[in-house]
Amino acid sequence: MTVPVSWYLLLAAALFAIGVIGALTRRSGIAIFLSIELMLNAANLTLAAYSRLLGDRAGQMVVFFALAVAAAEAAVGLALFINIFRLRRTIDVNRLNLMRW
Amino acid sequence: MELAVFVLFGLAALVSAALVVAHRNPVYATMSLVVTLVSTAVLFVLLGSPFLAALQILLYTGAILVLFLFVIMLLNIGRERSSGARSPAQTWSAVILALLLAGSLGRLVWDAHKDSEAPPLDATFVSLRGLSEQLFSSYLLPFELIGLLLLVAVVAASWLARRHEEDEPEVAAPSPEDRP
Amino acid sequence: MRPLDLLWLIPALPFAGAAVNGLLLRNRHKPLVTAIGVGAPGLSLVLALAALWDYVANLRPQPFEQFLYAWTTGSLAIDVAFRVDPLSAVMLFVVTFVGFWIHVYSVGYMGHDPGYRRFFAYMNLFMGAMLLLVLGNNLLVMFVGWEGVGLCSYLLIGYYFEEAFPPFAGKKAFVVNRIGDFAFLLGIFTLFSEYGTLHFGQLTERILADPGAAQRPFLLGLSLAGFTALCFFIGATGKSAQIPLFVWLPDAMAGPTPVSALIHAATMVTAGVYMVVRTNVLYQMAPEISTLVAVIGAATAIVAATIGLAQNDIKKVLAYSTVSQLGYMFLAAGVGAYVAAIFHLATHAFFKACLFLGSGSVIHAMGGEQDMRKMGGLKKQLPATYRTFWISTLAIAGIPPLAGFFSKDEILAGTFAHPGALYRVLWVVGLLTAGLTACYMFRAVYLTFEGKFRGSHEQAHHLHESPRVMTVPLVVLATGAVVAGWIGIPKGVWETFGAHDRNLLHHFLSPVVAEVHGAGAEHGMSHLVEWLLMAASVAIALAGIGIARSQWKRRGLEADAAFAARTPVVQRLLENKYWVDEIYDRLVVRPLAALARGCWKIVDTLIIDGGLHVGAFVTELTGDLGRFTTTGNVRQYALYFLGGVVLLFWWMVL
Amino acid sequence: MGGSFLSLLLGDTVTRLVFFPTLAAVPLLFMGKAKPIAVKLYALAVSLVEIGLMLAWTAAHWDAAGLVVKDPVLPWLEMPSLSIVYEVGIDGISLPLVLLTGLLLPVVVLGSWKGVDRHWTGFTTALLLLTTGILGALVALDLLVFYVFWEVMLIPMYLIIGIWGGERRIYAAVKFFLFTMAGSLLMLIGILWLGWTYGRLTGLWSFRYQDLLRLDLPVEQQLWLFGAFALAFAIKVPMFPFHTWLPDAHVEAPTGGSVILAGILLKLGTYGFLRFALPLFPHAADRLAPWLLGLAVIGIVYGALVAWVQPDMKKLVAYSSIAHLGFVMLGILACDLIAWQGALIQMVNHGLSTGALFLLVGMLYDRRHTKKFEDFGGIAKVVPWFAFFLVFSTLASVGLPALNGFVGEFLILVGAWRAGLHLLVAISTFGVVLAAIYLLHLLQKTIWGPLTREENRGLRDLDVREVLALLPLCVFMLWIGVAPKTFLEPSRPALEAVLADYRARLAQPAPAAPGLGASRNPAEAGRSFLVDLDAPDRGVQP
Repeated sequence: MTVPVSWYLLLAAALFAIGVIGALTRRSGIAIFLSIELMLNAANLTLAAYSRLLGDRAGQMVVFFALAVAAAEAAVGLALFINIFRLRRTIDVNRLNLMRW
Repeated sequence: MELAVFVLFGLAALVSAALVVAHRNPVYATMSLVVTLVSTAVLFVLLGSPFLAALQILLYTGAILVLFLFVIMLLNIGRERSSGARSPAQTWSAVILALLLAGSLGRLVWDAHKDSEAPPLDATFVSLRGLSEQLFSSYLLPFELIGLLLLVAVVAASWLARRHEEDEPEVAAPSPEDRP
Repeated sequence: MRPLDLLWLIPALPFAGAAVNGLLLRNRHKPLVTAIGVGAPGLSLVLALAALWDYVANLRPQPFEQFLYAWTTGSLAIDVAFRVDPLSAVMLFVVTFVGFWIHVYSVGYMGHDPGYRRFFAYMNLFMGAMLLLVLGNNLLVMFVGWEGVGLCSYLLIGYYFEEAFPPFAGKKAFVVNRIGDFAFLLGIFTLFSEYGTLHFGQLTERILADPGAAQRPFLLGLSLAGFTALCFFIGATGKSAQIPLFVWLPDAMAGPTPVSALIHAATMVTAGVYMVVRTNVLYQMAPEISTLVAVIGAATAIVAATIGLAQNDIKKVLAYSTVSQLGYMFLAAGVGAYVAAIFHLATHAFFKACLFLGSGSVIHAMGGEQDMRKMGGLKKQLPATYRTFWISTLAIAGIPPLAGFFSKDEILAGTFAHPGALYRVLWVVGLLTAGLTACYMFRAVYLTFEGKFRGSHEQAHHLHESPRVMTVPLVVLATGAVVAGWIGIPKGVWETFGAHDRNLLHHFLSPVVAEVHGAGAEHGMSHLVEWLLMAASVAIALAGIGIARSQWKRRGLEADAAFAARTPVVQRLLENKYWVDEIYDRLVVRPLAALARGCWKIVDTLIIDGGLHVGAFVTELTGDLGRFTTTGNVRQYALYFLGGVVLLFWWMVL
Repeated sequence: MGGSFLSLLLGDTVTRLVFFPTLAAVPLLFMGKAKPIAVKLYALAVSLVEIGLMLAWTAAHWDAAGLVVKDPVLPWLEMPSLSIVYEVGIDGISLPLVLLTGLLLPVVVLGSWKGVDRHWTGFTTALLLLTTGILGALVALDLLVFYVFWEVMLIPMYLIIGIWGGERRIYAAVKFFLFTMAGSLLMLIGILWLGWTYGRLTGLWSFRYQDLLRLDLPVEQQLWLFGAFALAFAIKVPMFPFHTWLPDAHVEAPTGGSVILAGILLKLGTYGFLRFALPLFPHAADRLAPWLLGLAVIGIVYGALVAWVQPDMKKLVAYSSIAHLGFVMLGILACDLIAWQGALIQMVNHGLSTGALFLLVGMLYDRRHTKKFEDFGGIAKVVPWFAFFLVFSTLASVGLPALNGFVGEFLILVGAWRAGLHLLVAISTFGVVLAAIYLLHLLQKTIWGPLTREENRGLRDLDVREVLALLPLCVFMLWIGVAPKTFLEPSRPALEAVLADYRARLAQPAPAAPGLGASRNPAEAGRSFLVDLDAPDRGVQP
């Protein structure tokens, strides 16, 4: 039997929520970054599912671009982490709190 | 058949995603994310876009996550300290809000699409040829732009990651707690 | 071109002189300064005489008007224009004539002053403004002149600005005058809004055309005419130093003596009288205000005279005397004897200017000393000054046939003739004042010129008669003090001797007095009463002189001491000028200053700014509290973000 | 319509007058390294060119019967239901103030020559932008354009006070900014509301002055809107009790800033009442006039009293501004032609005499770096020309006849008295007495009397530059005082038209619901900007 597209959407929502939890509870910058990738992936899944549902390839195109952007984002983001780590010897976001009152 | 595949890889994605979030060792977390991404790639195939599935595996797991692993190892990041300032309020409110969000999203999706039927898969939709034709015609400009973005990102990343003489670490030596 | 066409040059020349002297020349051009400083009013005098001759010969009694340009147009149409009618003709003559001779005198008196050029610039400016005041054909031009002379008065009183007191006295004069001007302005506003014009001729016409309108109730329970008349009179009390605004004039003596002679005796201070006479139609329509004018005039006359009795500064004596004589003029105006008021104004200009200049000559000789207690016996060293001073004193005392007698007698006769018991009282007051005047003036003469010299040795050495340039004006003015009264010898005198009525001034000035039915008509008097009144005033003047002679001629200062010993209270009261300055200080100046400080410190700083600062503080506090949410913890921000997303999601989607 | 902004800028237009200073500020971007003297000379040249342009413009468009000149309307933001246009013009009401701005510009440059000791490029830029803001607000005929220029004025002035000011400059600058901003935001809401109402009635939002004038609003709405406008303007004027920013701003501002601030900026408030608040909301204005009149008269007396007890010359002059502008407000609110003429000329007068006073105080400050009375006294002998100009300007400020101050005060008071405001006029006239007290106090404490401080013995007298800065002001003070007709006549037709319109609208009761009013008599109203004579009726189908 075919799986209804709504199931994919539900699965994506669940993945997204897990990613949110990770992004909000982890303290390591890398771990937060990983969780964000997870959320991104969930969004991609949603897009692909709708593409399927609507029979329109536009969704796939967006996913394609999102993947490219994710690559760029990962590159710059990780570079930033390296820089921060050099300066502060940590990437614990609880300690990266210079910008407060 | 399709149902079995969906259940199998969907569960795998969920479990590994939970591991990504839960595991304190960044290397394991990253490896779990590999599992999630691969599972999702399978789902992409089910959704009729094998090209995306291939890209997902090649680009995401093959390039991006390897980059993550490199950085983790380069910086020698160990387990997250379980001691130190815990913030249960933050954790619990995050969990509750995230569940609320998931619930709401789910309900929205369910209400909208519980009876929606996807059209049967046809060859043109799946075909790589159609996809690439579209990509290089109507999506040409974004495609070029994304190339430019990647170039910029590469330049920026390499500049950022360069070791600058002037900004040496404030703290001369890493404190013992930061060690694994 | 007839001489009257050059009328505009009469004020313009002194203005030009002031500009050249004040702005273009330098101190080193002294001869040129003198030439311009004296030449400008001199030319004005010549032009004025020519214009007057032209007017009297050809136009009298029709007014002559010269339009210069429109100051404003539209619904408020005011022209800058001049008017010569009998009233301004008399004033024009007095101002230019006396003014010119005082300028001549100043050449000598101020000769060694470092501010010579500045002095002449101010004096010329004053002449111009005064002529504007006199010649203006509407209230606005008059007011421009009115304030202009006030300004010059301010500048000239404060002429010795490097000392502390003169600038202060100048300020006081200006401010007190301004209080009067405040009312004057209100009067102008009223007339304009009711009659739509400020032109003297039109105003008089329009008021006379509808007397009922002028007498309808207006403000403060007064009629329209009454309110306006009151306003103008308050204005006049400022300028002419009447109760309650007379306090500035004695202090104004801080200026150079020619200034006192010109501004504070002969011309400016009489502007109030001129104004009241100019607007006499209003006063005739408002008998209650006329009565007020008369009462204030009489009260000022006697109060100032009593103060004059106890002053030791020769210029202060003359200053109070001026106040007192101005009181006479207002008394005259108040009883409807407008011609008499102007008559006295003219004669007073001569003898008081002469007296001031004489005192200046004395001060000059004494090296700046003004205290009569340090003088005495000066008649030998200063014969010309003594003689002219003496003649003028006789004139002010009211001894016939000198000028003061005729004018003063006319005022007293006018007061006596006015029906009503109050006016008899005023007459008695006037008569008493005449006696007091004779008394304190002769006291001054005796203390200054008779007896022994009481000054220092150096001063005695320094004593000398003033140069010609100063004595000639004295002689000219003294001559005026003798003959000026003869133009107004009363009708009764002529008729008694069976002659034709030759009261020239009356015939000349009568067109100026508006004919209002049922008010201000001339009161007939029998010749006998007229002669008796004359006799009474001469008698009381002689009595005053007699008292002065018996007290001060030989004994000098001892008489003052004896008087002080006998009546210490009166002496202190008079010496301190009834403490009027002090009372004003306590009642007006200090409360006002306290109010001002209160406004600043309490309202501005405490209430308004304080309130603002409280508001600012609350804002800052809110911000301070709010910024604790900015912990710098990224995860926390993300949590807020998530909360926001969920809320938005619920609000917008579900 | 037609024409582009560029063609307006190059043509003989109002726009050129407004934007020339801004254009002239562009080269300053590249003059960062230039010597200060070069920048100063450049600023002077620009200001002279600007006044030259103004005079040429005025000469070209002069019309004795009343001057109303508009630039072609340019669309700024056009949407199906919204039109914001750039529309500027000059009539008899704005002309005097525009010319005053031009006159004061070179004076300010000369007056700041020594006082501004750093960042001349920045100062000149701020000054030129400020000029554009002021001129723009004076000529704007679209309320949003007006608002934009109104706010444009704010920032350069804020910078001038905040950068080149005295010790407490930050406090003063912030206070100035917040006060003005608080008022003007409410005004913005009012403007938007008007545009919206117009849009509801016609289907096309518009902020054009001439369109909005056609709105007939219920009294209730008028009251709110008038309140919003009046607050913005009253703060700018400033009227009691919104005045406390002014003394602080003046005391801290550099000389040039004070001159501009007192000379023109404050007039925007009174101008706003005359141009916008009264004509747009006649019924509300009439209803609230007694209150505002009360505040105006309180301002006259209060400003005078407080000025009297100030220990600082500049503060004295600042408080005197409050009193003088109280007169202007009295004149405007009296709603009488003579009073309006007086108010308009008094705006100019105040710019001249107070400007001169601020310059003079600044000149003393340049020499001695203090402006407290206790540091002076008896300097007339040392600096006679300074004393002359100080006395002259003070007397003009006192309202001595034959100088300018008298003309304005006289006309205002006569007009107000004619309008029946007897008590208020009496109190205000008493304010004239107080003016004499505090201004003569100023003279007394600075130049008269014995020399109290030895350090003042060597004080330099005014030099040529300073005399050149003061002379134009003094010439106009005398000229206006002696022959005011020349200065009053050009404005009369416009004022008459606005007043007639105001009275006509007041004579009709306010409607119960917003509506578009009856059209006006173009011949009558065309003497100001009350009707749109050139453009056809744009989309007015209810």
